[in-house]
Amino acid sequence: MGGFFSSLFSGLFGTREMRILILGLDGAGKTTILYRLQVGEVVTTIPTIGFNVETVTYKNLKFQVWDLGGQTSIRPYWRCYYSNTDAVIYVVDSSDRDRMGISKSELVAMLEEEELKKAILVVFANKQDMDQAMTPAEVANALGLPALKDRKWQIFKTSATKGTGLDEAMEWLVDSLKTRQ
Amino acid sequence: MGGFFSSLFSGLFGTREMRILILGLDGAGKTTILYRLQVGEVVTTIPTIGFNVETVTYKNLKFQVWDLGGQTSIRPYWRCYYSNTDAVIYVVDSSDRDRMGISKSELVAMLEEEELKKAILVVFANKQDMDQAMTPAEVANALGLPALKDRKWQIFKTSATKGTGLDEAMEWLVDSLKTRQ
Amino acid sequence: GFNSSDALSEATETEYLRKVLFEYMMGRETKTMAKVITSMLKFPPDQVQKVLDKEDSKAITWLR
Amino acid sequence: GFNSSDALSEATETEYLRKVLFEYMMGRETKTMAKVITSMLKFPPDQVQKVLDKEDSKAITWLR
Ligand SMILES: Nc1nc2c(ncn2[C@@H]2O[C@H](COP(=O)(O)OP(=O)(O)OP(=O)(O)O)[C@@H](O)[C@H]2O)c(=O)[nH]1
Ligand SMILES: Nc1nc2c(ncn2[C@@H]2O[C@H](COP(=O)(O)OP(=O)(O)OP(=O)(O)O)[C@@H](O)[C@H]2O)c(=O)[nH]1
Ligand SMILES: [Mg+2]
Ligand SMILES: [Mg+2]
Repeated sequence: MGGFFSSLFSGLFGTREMRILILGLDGAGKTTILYRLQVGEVVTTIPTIGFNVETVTYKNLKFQVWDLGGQTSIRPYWRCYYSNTDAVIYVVDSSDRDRMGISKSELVAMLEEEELKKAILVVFANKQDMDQAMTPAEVANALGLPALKDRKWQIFKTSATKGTGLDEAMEWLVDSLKTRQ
Repeated sequence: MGGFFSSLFSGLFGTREMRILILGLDGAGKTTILYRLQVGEVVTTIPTIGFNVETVTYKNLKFQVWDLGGQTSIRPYWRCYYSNTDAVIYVVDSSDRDRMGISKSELVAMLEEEELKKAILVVFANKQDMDQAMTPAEVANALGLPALKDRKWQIFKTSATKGTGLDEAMEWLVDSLKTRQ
Repeated sequence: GFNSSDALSEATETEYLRKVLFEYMMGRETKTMAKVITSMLKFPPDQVQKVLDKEDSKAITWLR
Repeated sequence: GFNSSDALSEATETEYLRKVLFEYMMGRETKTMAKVITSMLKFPPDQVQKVLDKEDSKAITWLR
């Protein structure tokens, strides 16, 4: 009966859009990634003071994707957006070794939030095209990912400007969302 | 026919409440006056950062009375409240000789606003109980009232704390509102 | 304005904004409150217009 | 927060608030925007609750 009513419900209202947040420090490449995913192109960005929200369709799944500004003074408000979030894309500038520690603390604080308990985590080790870029394994260690408990997560190497690695990451995300209990 | 429909309209919706603003510098006695008018008592006030709005019934007329905070930094926002205003009660601390000039400039700026073109003006020369209080005639001159053009106005001496002068002033206001073209 | 450097008047403005916003969010006299909010935060003119138009369209829905 | 003395981050916060308020006033994702607004302006907890309850009651009206 539950199954009947729930399929009636999704028939009437359409499948619920998945809600995805793109988070990470300022300059990590979040906005570049959002529009890569949506229109398949590199757009010129300015620092996001606020947010961008777009509908992205991928493999017949509809996502409402929120790209939140990452500057220090507005990071405290990320938490206002957590409710009903299915997945977080956490973007790291792999060449920004100095701020890897800050990136880790923001990630840790985020994952402690009750509202994100069931959210899937995909880390984009971005800017892999740069010479000084840390490898995905190095980034994973710097962020403390191997120590995560009760969290479905994966890391991918990406270059938002070159467009590499994004497909692979999104494919994993879609599969993970589909096979979620 | 117009008469029939308009009386049907006011029958259905009740007579429109008159909208009155109480304006004047900080500390002039605006909030004290509002609650004198509404509940007939002297209340303890703190500086109004924001506004108070109350429904006051006087001689079968219903007024929506807005008392706006008068501190320097929030005075620029008085103008946001002007639309559809029937009358302004402008309150002056008659003992505050030093700021009579500022009180005048705020009044002049207010009266220049298009949205208040048809509003009736009642000036309360308040705090008449104080020794140093200027007389109503002195206040009127200091505010430049005699020079006003195309404005229905009157000044009354009041003491909001003693409760003197308010009835007379409100009576004039009600009559003026009723006999407006 | 909000760029004022006087700390005291800035605290007053923030408290005033909070009060007006609360009234707006609770649905009271929203058009007047919208004017104060957009004025305090120096919204660009085109955004002010959009916000006020939106308020007017809300009012019409009520009358229907 | 809004009491920060750093002028640069204050300008950023004001711009952010303006953006979020505009979205709120245009009726977009109002519950999320309400959380940001009440958080930025440090509304007292009881007022935050009232604002969020109001948002929930709006949502219920839509579903009817
Ligand atoms: N070399 C390189 N540059 C990139 C890459 N991704 C983004 N960028 C550049 O990094 C800069 C910042 O990118 P944004 O997308 O604006 O960064 P953001 O994370 O949205 O930053 P905030 O909005 O401030 O939080 C831009 O100049 C991008 O072109 C990448 O993979 N490689
Ligand atoms: N002596 C005397 N004191 C008065 C009179 N009217 C008001 N006061 C006092 O003046 C002080 C300021 O009065 P309020 O009514 O708070 O002034 P306000 O105009 O509302 O001031 P803001 O809210 O800051 O704009 C209070 O202490 C009042 O009791 C009066 O007629 N005589
Ligand atoms: Mg951005
Ligand atoms: Mg007052």
